[in-house]
Formats: sequence, structure tokens, C-alpha cells
Amino acid sequence: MREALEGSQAIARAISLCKPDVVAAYPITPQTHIVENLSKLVADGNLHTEFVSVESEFSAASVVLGAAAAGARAYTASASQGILLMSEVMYNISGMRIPLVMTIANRAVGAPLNIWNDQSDTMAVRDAGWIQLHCISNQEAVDTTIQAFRLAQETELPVAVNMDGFVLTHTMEVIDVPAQAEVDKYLPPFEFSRKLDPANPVSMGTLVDPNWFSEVRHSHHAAMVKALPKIEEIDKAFAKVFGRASGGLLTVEGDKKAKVAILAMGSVVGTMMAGQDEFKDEVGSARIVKLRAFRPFPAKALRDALKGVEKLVVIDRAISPGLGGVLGTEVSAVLSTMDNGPKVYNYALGLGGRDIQASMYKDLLKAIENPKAPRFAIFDADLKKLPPEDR
Amino acid sequence: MATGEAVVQIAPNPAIALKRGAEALAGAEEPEEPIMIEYRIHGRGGQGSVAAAYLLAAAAFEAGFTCQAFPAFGAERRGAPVMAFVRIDEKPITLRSQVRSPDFMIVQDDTLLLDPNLTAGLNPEGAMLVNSRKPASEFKKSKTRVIAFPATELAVEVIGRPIPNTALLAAFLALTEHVPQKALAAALKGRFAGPVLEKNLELIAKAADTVEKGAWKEKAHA
Amino acid sequence: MAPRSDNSKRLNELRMKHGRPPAGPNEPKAAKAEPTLREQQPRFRGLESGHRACQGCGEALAARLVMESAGPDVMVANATGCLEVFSTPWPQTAWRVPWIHSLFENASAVASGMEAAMKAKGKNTKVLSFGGDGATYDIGFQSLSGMLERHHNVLYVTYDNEAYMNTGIQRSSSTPHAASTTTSPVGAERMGKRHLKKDLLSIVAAHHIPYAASASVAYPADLQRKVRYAMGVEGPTFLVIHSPCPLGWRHDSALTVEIARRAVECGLFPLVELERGALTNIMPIRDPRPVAEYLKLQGRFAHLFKKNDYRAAEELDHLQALADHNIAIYGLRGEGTDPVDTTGVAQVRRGGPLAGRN
Amino acid sequence: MGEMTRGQYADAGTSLDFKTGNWRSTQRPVHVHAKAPCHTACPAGEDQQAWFALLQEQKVEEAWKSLVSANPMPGVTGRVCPHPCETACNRVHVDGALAIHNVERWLGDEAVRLGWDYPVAAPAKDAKTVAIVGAGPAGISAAYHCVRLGLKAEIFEALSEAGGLLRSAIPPTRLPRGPLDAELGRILDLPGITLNLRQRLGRDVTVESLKAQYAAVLLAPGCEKAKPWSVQGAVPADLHEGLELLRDFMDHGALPDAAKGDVIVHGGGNTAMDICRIMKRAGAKSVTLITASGLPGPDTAPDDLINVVPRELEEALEEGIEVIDHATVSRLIMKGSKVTGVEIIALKKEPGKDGRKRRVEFEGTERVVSVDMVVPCVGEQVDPEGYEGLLDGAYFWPDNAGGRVAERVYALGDARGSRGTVAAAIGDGRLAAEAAAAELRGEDDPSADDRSTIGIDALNTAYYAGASRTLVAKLPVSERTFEAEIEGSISRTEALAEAQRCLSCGNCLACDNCWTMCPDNAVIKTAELAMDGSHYVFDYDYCKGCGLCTHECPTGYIQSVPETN
Repeated sequence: MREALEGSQAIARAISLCKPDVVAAYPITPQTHIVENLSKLVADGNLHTEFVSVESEFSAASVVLGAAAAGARAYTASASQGILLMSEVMYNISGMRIPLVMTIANRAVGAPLNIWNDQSDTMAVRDAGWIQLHCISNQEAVDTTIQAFRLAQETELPVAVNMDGFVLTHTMEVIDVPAQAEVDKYLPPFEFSRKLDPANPVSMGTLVDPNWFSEVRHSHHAAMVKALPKIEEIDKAFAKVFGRASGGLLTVEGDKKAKVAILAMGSVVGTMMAGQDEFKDEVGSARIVKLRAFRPFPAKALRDALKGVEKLVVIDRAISPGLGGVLGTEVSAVLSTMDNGPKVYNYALGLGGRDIQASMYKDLLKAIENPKAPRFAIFDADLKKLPPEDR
Repeated sequence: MATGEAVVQIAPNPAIALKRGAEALAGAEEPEEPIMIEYRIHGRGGQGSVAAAYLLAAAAFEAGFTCQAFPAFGAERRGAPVMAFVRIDEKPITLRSQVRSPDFMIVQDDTLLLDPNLTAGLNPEGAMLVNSRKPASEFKKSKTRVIAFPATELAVEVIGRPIPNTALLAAFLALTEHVPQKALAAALKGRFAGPVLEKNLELIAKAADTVEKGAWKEKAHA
Repeated sequence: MAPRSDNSKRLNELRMKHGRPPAGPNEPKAAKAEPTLREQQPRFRGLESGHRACQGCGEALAARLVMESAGPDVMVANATGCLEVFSTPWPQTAWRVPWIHSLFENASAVASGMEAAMKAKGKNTKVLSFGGDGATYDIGFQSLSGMLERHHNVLYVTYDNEAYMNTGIQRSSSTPHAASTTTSPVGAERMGKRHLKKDLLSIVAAHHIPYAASASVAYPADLQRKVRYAMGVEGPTFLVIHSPCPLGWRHDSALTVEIARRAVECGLFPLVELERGALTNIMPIRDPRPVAEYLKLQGRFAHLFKKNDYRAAEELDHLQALADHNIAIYGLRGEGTDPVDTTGVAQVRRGGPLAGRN
Repeated sequence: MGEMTRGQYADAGTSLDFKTGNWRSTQRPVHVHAKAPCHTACPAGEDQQAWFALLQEQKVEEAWKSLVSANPMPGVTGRVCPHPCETACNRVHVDGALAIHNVERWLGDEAVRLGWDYPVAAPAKDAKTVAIVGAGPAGISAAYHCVRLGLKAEIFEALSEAGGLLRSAIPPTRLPRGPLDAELGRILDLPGITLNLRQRLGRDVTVESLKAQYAAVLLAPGCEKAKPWSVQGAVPADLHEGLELLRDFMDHGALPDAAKGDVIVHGGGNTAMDICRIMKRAGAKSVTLITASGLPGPDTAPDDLINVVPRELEEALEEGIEVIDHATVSRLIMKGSKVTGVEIIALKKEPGKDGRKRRVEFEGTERVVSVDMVVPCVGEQVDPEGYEGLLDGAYFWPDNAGGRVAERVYALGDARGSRGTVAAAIGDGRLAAEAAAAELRGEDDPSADDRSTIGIDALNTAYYAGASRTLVAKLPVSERTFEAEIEGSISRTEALAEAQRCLSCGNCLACDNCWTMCPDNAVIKTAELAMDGSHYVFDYDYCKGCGLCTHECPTGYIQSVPETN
């Protein structure tokens, strides 16, 4: 049913449709509205779940770890510092191959304190072993959340659904909220084969010595790699039931033949699409690669999507100081095995919530026309604002 | 909660004509791509500016449009200047940037206009509705149309609280006819209930009556 | 669904060997072998032999006693620490209950989640949470407080061996005053730990939880009574068990219980019970011992017995004063003989302990 | 090698694959049923701990049966024994020794009262017969043990009644005739025992004739003859030796007239104590015991302690007997051949040239006391008639436990120079019977019980406290007569309560401490429970040898021994 809903409210509704047994979350801007909406659903009797109002994100992650290990469908949400506080637990959840779902309302990481959107938080936990999916709209966030529960269950891996803080979480837009009956058809009840059960007791979280650790890591990596087709499969299955997909591992938007491409994750993709609509006459059209799966990283799909591209702008919403953009660096790495791969321009922008206008499309494409264009820059930084020695 | 059913079916929509031009209304053979309308609402924390944006978007949704509404996020507290943005269109809206050049502005507190930059980017063919007892001329700095309307007084009179947002929205929609009043009422029903809803419905009816209906229906001729 | 790893053959062998009861619902029932002597023990072996605790480990003893009284319809969230490491080196585990270890500081929160899951599923399986003093007094303090405040139906047991033993005897906030550890060593300028042992039980009790108590491995019957009582309480309960560490306290492995007993008898480790924050029971000390009798058995206090060092005498007096203070504030001095005072509760007779066990 | 499980889970209880038993590097716990000190100290060879264990289980008859497997006369020894078991009792270090003799006496009396059968069977018709000379405690015990071992016994007693010194030398205030007769009678009534009275060795029978007629000969004649006594060669004309006085008094109820005045008794045994008290009770003005030994006190060495039943000494002092210890009579002051006074000199033990301590007189400590009578009570010896060639001086000195002095000939009881108590005589009866039975079977002497004795240090006294010794009523001094038994008896309740005080030294209490306190779950128990601890099993596959069970075993039944792996 189509409704005008705030993003956070829509996510809460989606969670409710997935019937989690346990929800634990600690409020943090801009995730707060999700927690509030869930609390309200519980208070009104519209959601029957054990809602654990924890005292920190660290405990939120720990609670869902324990709950899922005990055989419950579990969900949490956080952002920014909260994700960093959770990070230790996140490694644990994935290391024990515990399936659960988390929404990350992406936000910058301090200091300085900054509550606005970028993707530094999710990038800080890129090696935590979670499946990380990015959404460009609240509709995608809703759909991906529902898919994430099935994905987690089938892969026995935790799934983080990323949605840009404020830009999506606080934006009201028209959402087609799936019907409960259809969600029930799509999403089987939660089952966890290794769950803690007195009838069949196992010990989880054992000590593994060096003789076995490489194999453990290999199996985790292999599970992530095997999740690539699973992500596509589950998205397709979703489309079958609900009539729309969320973009599998990645999709190519805009001019699919263009020799110039822009690759990005999250809501900025939409702005680039709008920018292309507005400015294609001026700077030409581009392939716009909407990357949905960041972990596992779809190397082959990326190379396929970028065949024939000469110049590629990778938009990063986070940086790794001293190296450059995170996504850009990773894209460059996977393109290194490609014959005649594109020249990669890695531009970070919109850090800490700086507004990205549709005209950015034009600005980016113009910038790379210059043969001396830098391969990495924080594109929207005005260096004049800095003392010379800090430029 | 919104009902999900478009309460009014209006096609072609007069509001869209704003940007399409008069031809569309006349039923031209090749109507242009529908063009998005952008709004910016200014106010102070506590006046319900974000709520007004959500209401406007919800009303548009009730009228069958796609919509987008979001605040300019900040750590502002009660009393501080805030703004919120609304986009209305007939096709999905992918643009996520803040509205820098609104077609229309609603200003909930006339003191905000002491800042000359407040109206920066406002479409000269658009218009601005100001909540004020002062005459509109006080705020008219350019050719852009301005109407002043004492929404706070009306709100105090009808609902007993100095929250001007719904009165302003009603007056605004009466002026622009972008979305029918019935859609606004439906949006209010999705947000309020009981006496609050009743009072607000009374308020928007009165507010709509205080302005000249359809005055901003047409594009301004700069 | 992803299958469990397919080493079922080996697991089946183990089951045949150790007589593990028929496992998963999908697994074929193993032929019923004659139960071994071990399997016929009239108690629940929640913590099985073959764990790798040091000789004379107080924590292993305490955990074994707790599991006997609590199991088998329980599940455990265990913080990082000796107990976790010595019990579960993959592919083996000494536990016979569902058990999970996540991190050092989150056992309470993991237990909260498990409990929430049980609630959501309408099951009565009681959730236990285990941690050492490091995991409880220090790094896991916040998640413990959160768990208590949210009133989860969890029994938290802290095995208090008064230092970070897993990493090699570093001081914790539970380390007693003047004890020597590798991070509170004795030297020309220092007489061991400069600060006092944190009174965690009072802090826990201040959450006004239904039941909080201290116990000691020296008094198994009392310990197990407290576990059973806590198991019957709906809501958060807390037990701190004094668990000597032969390695870290530097004493003979045979003296684990002796030292624990003296700790109680001198007043340095009072055995008390608090309900909703109010003191409801204590174990009276029949004949309080001087603290020196407790301290002198342990290498970590050896510096207090150095001759001709005024600081040694001073610290010894300080510890005696702390013990006396405990005796005073909890009213530990018994009046005459009491069948459940420190001496009475330990009494044995032919065929079992006087006070009854299990 | 297995496969890595997903999420690295492990299956319950698989740690059993990891045998921690090989961590034992220095010690392993073992069950050692060491001797309780009471058992070690008991001259009769009773295992008090064993029968107390049965009493702790309320198994009273079984307890008595266990007791009489060593000592068939608990009603007697419970009255007359100086109970070295109580002196040795480890509970002394906790809150006072167990009242073993009181419980023993109660058990003996219960057996008589309830007519419990001795745990012996009638010997086979063709069983060999052993001749026993003397129907005192040693002989009676020997006869009983012969029957117990399947032999017949034929006793030859010189007097007209059985009982030996029990009857002739122990006053009824200590050993009333009722219990004595009952217990003796029950033994003598056992099938396979024949008693021949008025058969004196040397006169009616000889060792050789007995040896020819019987499978073995057990000599238990006791010491009937007083040791010669003189002071520097002086012997008063009217000398009355202690044992003789005692016998006369018990036979005729009269003492010499001089016994009305000031009396000095010289000696230090139970006979001396008995005669002191009888004379005092009979109206002596004063009775003073001069003894070379020491009185009980914190500094008194065990080998220096006066060899009397402690309670007898206590009662004697209550009754006004004076004791001068560490002293001897150095001179008799005579008026003609009649003694009028004695010179007393202090003694002290000093090491001699050979390193052994001997008593030395201290010059300058002499004092003279005027007396009407001096009664030497320095001991008795075997009447040598008929034992020519077997005695070594005044006594038999066999060099083995069984008392073998010649082929198939054994000496037992007081006649052995090293004995001196009823309990020892009873013990000898058992040892001699066992040795003789072995010899008849062509076997070596039964090997002695060489288990170690468990001391207080091996016990964990934390598990015992707060049960004081049962107090037993005694006749007040004013009510003491020549007949009435002075010490009272105890009730069943008191006896069973006292039994609960037994620490069970060296023997498992089945208290579950080891089972409860093993951190490694390496103590398991069998489904069948036993009271002797045989149901506890060390699982050496997992025992790490920490020693905790050893330390926490209350009784010392678990001991750590060096690991031999």
C-alpha cells in the first residue's frame, strides 16, 4: 500500500512486517526516529517483540547477538559513534556466523562532532565481516530490509542495511509498504541451525588456535563470496512477489553505453541521476553505476558494468586519511585486473552532511575533462577556508 | 496515517501548469514533461515548520502526486531559525539536495525576514506567504509576489495555541491551488485525531477563506 | 537452511563414547550403550572433566558447583576470561548446556538478548551469565548495570579471583588492597595495590534487584543453596563467588578451599545476602581469625610479612581494619554456635555434610 | 582430524577427549585406610574407629560385633582399662577426646542385656584343641579367639573360679561382679570351650603333657608372685605386699591393724592405686603414694606418666590420697623390725652414659616421714613353678607378637614381661590364638598390621567442631563404698551422640567433600554407596593432582602420594 512516510517510520513498519522476536537499540541521531517508531509500534500493540532498551550500542549489538544465538529473529539499528562502539561485537557476530539484521543510518564519525550524513561509520566496519548493502531511497531501504532478514538467514551472516542519515531517514516520501501476507510468503520463519538449545547443547564462541584460524577465516570469506549470487537471487525473488527489485549487487542507470561513468552508493546516486536529467545537454550523459552491495564486493559485476568505460568517477562519502577514498580505492583494486579498464577519479564529497546539489553531476564531469584532474580529492572542500599550512 | 487512496483525482493538475506553461492547461498536443515544484518553509523551532513540510507532502500524496519533504537538519533548539523543504512531482523524485531555489516560500515568522538572505534563490515567478499582521508590502523586496496573513492570531483564535503552520498551509494552498484543501484535510487526518483534528480542520477552513482563492495559480509574469 | 558442519561421524563416535544423550531432532538415535560410571553420577555435570583449568582452580570448582545446582535447563553467556578459555578450546567444550562466549565486556548484554529470545519464544530456560572479576567489576560493569536495571530474568555469577588471571595476574578493581600483581607490584615505593577492593555487591544491590549474594567455594552447600534460590527468582539475580587462584595468589593448589575459608573467617570476604537492596542474611563467623592467617598462605601478600618493615606492619593493620569493618557493618560476629555459621555449615558427619547438600 | 564447524561451535561434553590426567606431575590422591590412633594405642587391638563408624550409622549390634572381633570383654575393659585410646584420640586437639571407654562399657552391657550372640560359630567336631593355662583375661580371650578361628579350647585354671586378677585384684567399685560374671560366663558358654578348674600347672598338668595331648599350649598364668622388695636390704617383719593385701581384703574384707594409721604405698600402678583407695576407705589416717613416675600435667612426658587409669587417679585424689611423684623410698626407719618412718628422696630422669634416661636420686632432697605401715606395690612376677626352661628371669620374653616361646607353646598376658593391663592380656589372647592357628596350618605368624597411624595434622579439623565430651556421673566421695561402682553408665542416646563425635581418623566418612570439591570432576562415585569410602573413585584420566581433595578430606583417608607415571 502506498503511503507518504518518513524514512525512519517506513523502516519501523518494514521491521514490524518481518516480525522480529527481539529488537534492541540505543538512540543516536539520525537513527533515533527508527527506535522511536518501533517503540511506539510496541506500545500501541502493533508489534509483538521483546524490545530491549539497552544502555549503549555496545549492548544493543550484544543483545541481538545473544538473542539470535538463542534462536530469535533479532534486529538493531545505529549510526556513527554507535557503530564504532558496536564494532567489537560486530566482528563477533559475523565470526560466529550469527544471522541478524541492522540498519545503519549513515552519519559522519567525530571528532569534530558532526551529526550529519556521510558513510564513514559503515566504512569503519567494512572488515567486520558483515554483508553491507546500500540504498538510494526509502523504498529501497524498506525492501532491502525485508530482503536482509532472508539473506541473513540463508547465508548465516549478519546484514547491515545502510541508508543515509537524515537524507533518507528524515525524509518523507511515498513508499509502497508491502502487505503482511506477502511478506509472510516471502520471508520464512526464523530458524537457526546452531541455536542455543538445552535439548541439543552446543558451545559457541570457542577458542581457536593457529592450526585452525586460517581455515576459519577462509570459510568466512568463502561464505561472503557465496553470498554474492544469493543477494541477487533474493532480490529477484523479492521482485517476483512484490513487483520491484532493489538492484541486486549493482545496477547501471543513465546512459548504459556512455564512456564516462559515475559510481556511487546511497542517496547521492539519485541526485546524480537527477543531475544527469538536468545537465546531460551541457556535459553529456554518463553511465551511473548504483552499487548496492559493498560487502561482499561484487568485483566481477563491477568489471562487467564498466566495460568500455574510459573515465570513471567514484564518489566516496568517506575517506581513509592518508590514502584517499575507501570505495574508490577498492574499485581501483578490482579494476586492476581489467583490460583497458577506465581511468579512475576518486572524489569524496558530501562529507559530514554537506549538501550535494544536482549540479555536482556537471561539476564532476567537467572536472575530469581536465587532463591534470587529480585522481583523488575531497571534491567540495574549499581549501581557502584552511590556513595555508593545513591545505 | 495517510489513507493511501488519492482523495482527489485532478488531471491535468492546474498546479503543474505553473511550470508547464499555459499550453498544458489549454490541452496542448505535446505537453512538456511535468516539472517538479520546490518549496521552502522557514520558521522557528517549535512552530511546526517540519510538520508543515510533511503535511504539505502528505497532502500532495493524497492528491496523487509523488512528494518529498525533509528538514534542514541541525542541532537547533526551540526558537532557533529552521527550514524544511518539499518537492512535489508526478514521477519519482531522485534528487536529494536541499532546495536552494524554491518556487514558493512559506515564512512562519516575519522576524526571519530581517535577514535579507532568507529569500535568496526564490523563483521570481514564484511567491512567498508570510505569517504577519503587517502588510505584505513590508516584506516585498523584489517583484516576487508576497502575501501576508496573520496565521498565528487565527490559530490562537481557533485552536487556542500560537501554532501557525496549518493555517498558513491552508491559506497557501488556497492561493496556489497546487493541492486541493480536501487533500490537506486528509493529510491532517493522517496526523491528528480527536479535538486537535477537529480544531485544525476548522482552522484550515477559516484560513482558506481569508485569502483570494487561486491568486497564485498562474505563473507570475515578471 | 545451512547444515551443521558434516563431521557427524566423529561426533557420533564421541557420543557413543561419552554417552551424550540423543542429540538433535534430525540425528539418528545412537544405540544405547551401558552408561558409564561417570554418567551415573547423581548430579548434573554441567561443567565436564577435561577442561584445562590450572590444578586446584577455584573458579573451575565454583563453576562446577553452580552448574550442578542450576542445570540442565539453562543457557550460559560467558565473558572472556580463564573460565571461557579453559573450558572451550575448539573442537572441545566442557559444557553440557548451551553456552556462548562473545566478548570480555558484554556477557550481561548477550545474556539479556538470550533472555529476551526465551521470552519471545515463550520458553522458561533460565539464562545464566558468567564473568570473572575483570569482566564484571571493570570492563563489563556497564552492561551488567544495564542488564540489572532492565530486570532481565538472568542469574549473573561472577567468579571473583581478584585480578586479571587470564592475561597473567594484572590488578583489577576487585584486587584487594596491598595485594601484589604484575601491575601493582611491590617495590621500594609500593606495597602492592594502593586502592581498595571495589564493593561491587553493594553497587549491584543498589539496583534493588530481587537477590544479590556473595558465596565462597569454601562453603559449597551455602553456595549451592544460593544458586538454587536465585534460580527460583524471576528477575535479575547476582552472585559473587570468591574463587582462589593458586597461580595468581601464589599458593599451593591444595589450599584453594582452605584459603577461601580463611578469607570468610577473617571477615575480608563476608558472605551476605541482599534482597531488593536490603541485607537479609549473613553467614556469622563463629571464631573470627586474624587476617594474617588468611594472608600468610598467599605469595601475593608475602611482602606484608617482611620483618623490620614498618610499611608491612601498617598494611597488615590496614587489612585487619578492613576486615573488622566488614564484621562490624554486616554484623558478622556470631553469637555462640549456630548450625549455619562459618563453622556450623562446614560440619560433616558420616554419610554427608551436616547442613545437607543438594 | 575433524572438520572446522561453522561458527566454530563445539559439541557438549567433548572435553572428555582431553585427558588432563597426564598433568599430574608430582602427586596423585589415593585412598589410604590408615590406622586411627585409638586403634594403634589399643593393647587389645580393638579398632575403635571401625565400631564407632557403625554406631554413627545407628548399627549398635554390628558395632558390638565389630568390637568383640578383637575384644570379647568390652564390659570389663570398658571399666578397668586405662584407655590409652582416649589419650591418643585426635579429638583431644579439637574439643576433648571421645569417651571411648564409656561407650565400650555401654556396648558390652547392652550385649549382655539383649543377649547378642558372639560372632563365632561352633568349631567342627574334628577341630583341633588348644590347651590354655590360666582363666584370666588373657586365657579367656585366647579361648574365645581359638573358637573364632575354628579351634577348640580347653582351659586349665588353678583356682576354683575363672577370672584371674579380674576377680582377685580389681575391687568391685571398679569392676562389679555382675558384669564380670555375665561376660565371662557368656564366653565360657561358647561351644568348643572347656574349663577345667583347680588344675594347677606343675602340680596337675605340665607343659610337656599338655603339649603331647593338645595341638598347642597357650600359657597365661599371670603374675602371681610379688616382686621382692627391700630398701637397702631392710625388710620390715610385718611387710604386706600390695597385691597380697588386695587379695586378702577382697577375700576376707579385712586389713591389718597398722592400716588404720599413716600408710605409705610405694609403687605406681593400678594395684597401688586400688590399695591406696581401699585403705583410705577402710579408715587409714593418711595414705601417701610414693611414685617414681610423674603426675599428669602439661609438661609430663608420656613415658614418665604414672601408669594408672587416669580416672582412678583423679578419683583417688578426690578421696584424699596424697601422691608424691618423682620420688622413691630411700631408707626405712625401723624400731626393731617394725617400720616407723621412711626417708623419701626426689628422683629425676637424667640421660646416662649410654644415652638412655634413667632415674637418679638427688642428694639433699631427703626427708623423713613417720608412718605406721609401708606397702610396697612394685609389681609381680610369674610363679616359676612348672615353667622351667621357658622363663627368662621373672617373665616370658617372646620376641614375636604371637608370644611363641617354644614349638606350639605360647606365652601371653601379664606373664609376658612387657605387658601390664587387662587390655594387653586380651590382645595377647587374640595374637596367641592367631599365631597358634597359623602354626597349626603350617603358616608363618600372621603379619602385623604395619599401616601408619594418622595424626591430627593429616585431618582437616575445619569440618569438626562444637561437640563436647559426654559427661558421666560418678558417685560422690561421701557415698563411695567397697562395693558400689563409682563410675556411672551412659544412655543409648548419650552413647550414640558420643559416637557422632568420632573423627573417623583415616577412614572415609562418606561426607562427599572430595566428590563435591574436585574442580575437575575427577572424583566420581559408584551407584552403590558404601560407608567405608569404597564408592569414591578417582578418575585418573582427569585428575590433575592438585591435592585439594587430600587437604579437604576431614579424615585423612585421602592422601597424596608421589606420582609414579
